[in-house]
Amino acid sequence: MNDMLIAVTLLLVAATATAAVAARDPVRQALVLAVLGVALALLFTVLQAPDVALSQLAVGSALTPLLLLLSVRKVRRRGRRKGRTE
Amino acid sequence: MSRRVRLWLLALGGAGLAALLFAACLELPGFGGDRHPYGERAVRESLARRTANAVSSVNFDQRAFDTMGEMTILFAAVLGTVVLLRQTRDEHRAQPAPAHVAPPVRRYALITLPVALLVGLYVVAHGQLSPGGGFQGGVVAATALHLLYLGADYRALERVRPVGLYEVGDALGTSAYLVLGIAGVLAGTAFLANTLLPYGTFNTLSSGGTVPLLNAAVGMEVACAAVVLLARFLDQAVEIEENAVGTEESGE
Amino acid sequence: MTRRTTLLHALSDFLLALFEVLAWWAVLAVLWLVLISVVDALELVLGAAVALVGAVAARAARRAVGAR
Amino acid sequence: MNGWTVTATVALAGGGAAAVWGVATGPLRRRVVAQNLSTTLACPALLLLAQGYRRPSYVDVALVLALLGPIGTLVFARLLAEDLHEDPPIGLTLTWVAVAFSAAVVAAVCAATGPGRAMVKLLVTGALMISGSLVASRALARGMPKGGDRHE
Repeated sequence: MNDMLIAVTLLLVAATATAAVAARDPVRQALVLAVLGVALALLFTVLQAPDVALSQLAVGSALTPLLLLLSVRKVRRRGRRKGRTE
Repeated sequence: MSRRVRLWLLALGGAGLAALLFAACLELPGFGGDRHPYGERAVRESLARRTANAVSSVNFDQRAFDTMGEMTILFAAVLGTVVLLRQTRDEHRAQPAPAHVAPPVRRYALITLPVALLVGLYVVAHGQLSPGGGFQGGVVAATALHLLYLGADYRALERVRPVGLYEVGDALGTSAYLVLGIAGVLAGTAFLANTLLPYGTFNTLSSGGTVPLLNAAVGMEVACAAVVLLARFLDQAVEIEENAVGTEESGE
Repeated sequence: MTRRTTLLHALSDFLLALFEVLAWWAVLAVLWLVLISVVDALELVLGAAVALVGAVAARAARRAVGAR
Repeated sequence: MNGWTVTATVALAGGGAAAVWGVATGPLRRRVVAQNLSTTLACPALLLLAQGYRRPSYVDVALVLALLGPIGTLVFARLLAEDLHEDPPIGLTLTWVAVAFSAAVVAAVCAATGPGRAMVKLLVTGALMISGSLVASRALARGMPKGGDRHE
């Protein structure tokens, strides 16, 4: 049964990681990355590595999406200003 | 070198690396076993130094020098971000208007902020006992502060976040780690050797010698580094604007 | 008379602030007690200190959002 | 290898697949809900695993997720507010299902732990997760300022 649990979480990680690579839009990619972080944390916990799971959760659930979306906002704002002045 | 030769060189190097990795994989212990030569030694050492969390013992005692490198990488990365994302001469700051967040969201942010801060500091303080440590707890504590931006607006966050102090905290945390390392040399053993303090009683807060102190130093460094990093990103995304083309001082 | 009222105002403000911080401190200290596994003197001292940091942060956050 | 891990496996296989599908396809309004759903589901799964492996210290992972998961969703709600105002999220029923599942898991794990400080810790984790999930879905549904950080 434990093997089953490892298999399920591994498949979740593989599916989410593939979706993250396939996403083209950075905003949607950030959403997939947030879910990937949670899936990885589950995998690490199942493999008895809660320290790594905590690191992954700490970085992946709020900090990385915030950095990504702030960068997207900055780029969009610059684009809008350029459009206005031209 | 022509493009062809370069590609051949790359293919050769890649094939060599693949062969070596494959050979290494054949020698790995089986997946999921409960015996591992390195694991057994690491656990024995961490129990000898009465550190309940063997991972923390590896990170902050047996391989504390590696952790110093990792911490320095974060420090250097934040330093680089501060330099790159500074306000340049052709940019100005525009104050964002107060934002109106739905009351339940604001209330949630105000209640969760101290709770998340406490949990972050709890994770830092108990690195030697339970999963967690300076890095994880520091990031949680730094994230907690930013609930003020999410639940209200950037002005509210700026009021409780003097960036200068956090920059000083970042440097202090890094130097505290180095000072603890050098203290080992002065005490007559080696750099970052865990011989300064008594090992204490197993599974209590004061166990593990210098592990809790190093954890605290890393926690401070990481929390301050994350706050400074996010401050630069928030400044750029929310406040800093380029001046309109042709005008040196934009009068908005 | 006016001086006395301002003094009273300052006093009541101070008491309210003290009450707010103390209430948060009590809640957070209890939360610390819930989180830890082994209770000893050092844990209690550290918990009290950390809860105080949290309580001050809670009040600062509330004021930062309220004052606009 | 016990009822706890079996339940976690089933919940992760079903709910995890739904969350990954929801976040990887479809319009933005569905993706943000799926992201919130993933954390609302992972937290009880972590509690089940902690109970299944008999390791009370693993509860810390669930506690951190209960705090940071909703904060992550608030990040999306705040910074995507403009897109979400034009097209507010739907399908919040699933969030309610996940919240009910969380509550049931917390109740079961508490019953297995017995009264004491450990039980209060589990209750705090559950309360943070449930309130966080509900507030986050409220924030997604036009709960954040529309203009983002408009300037004066």
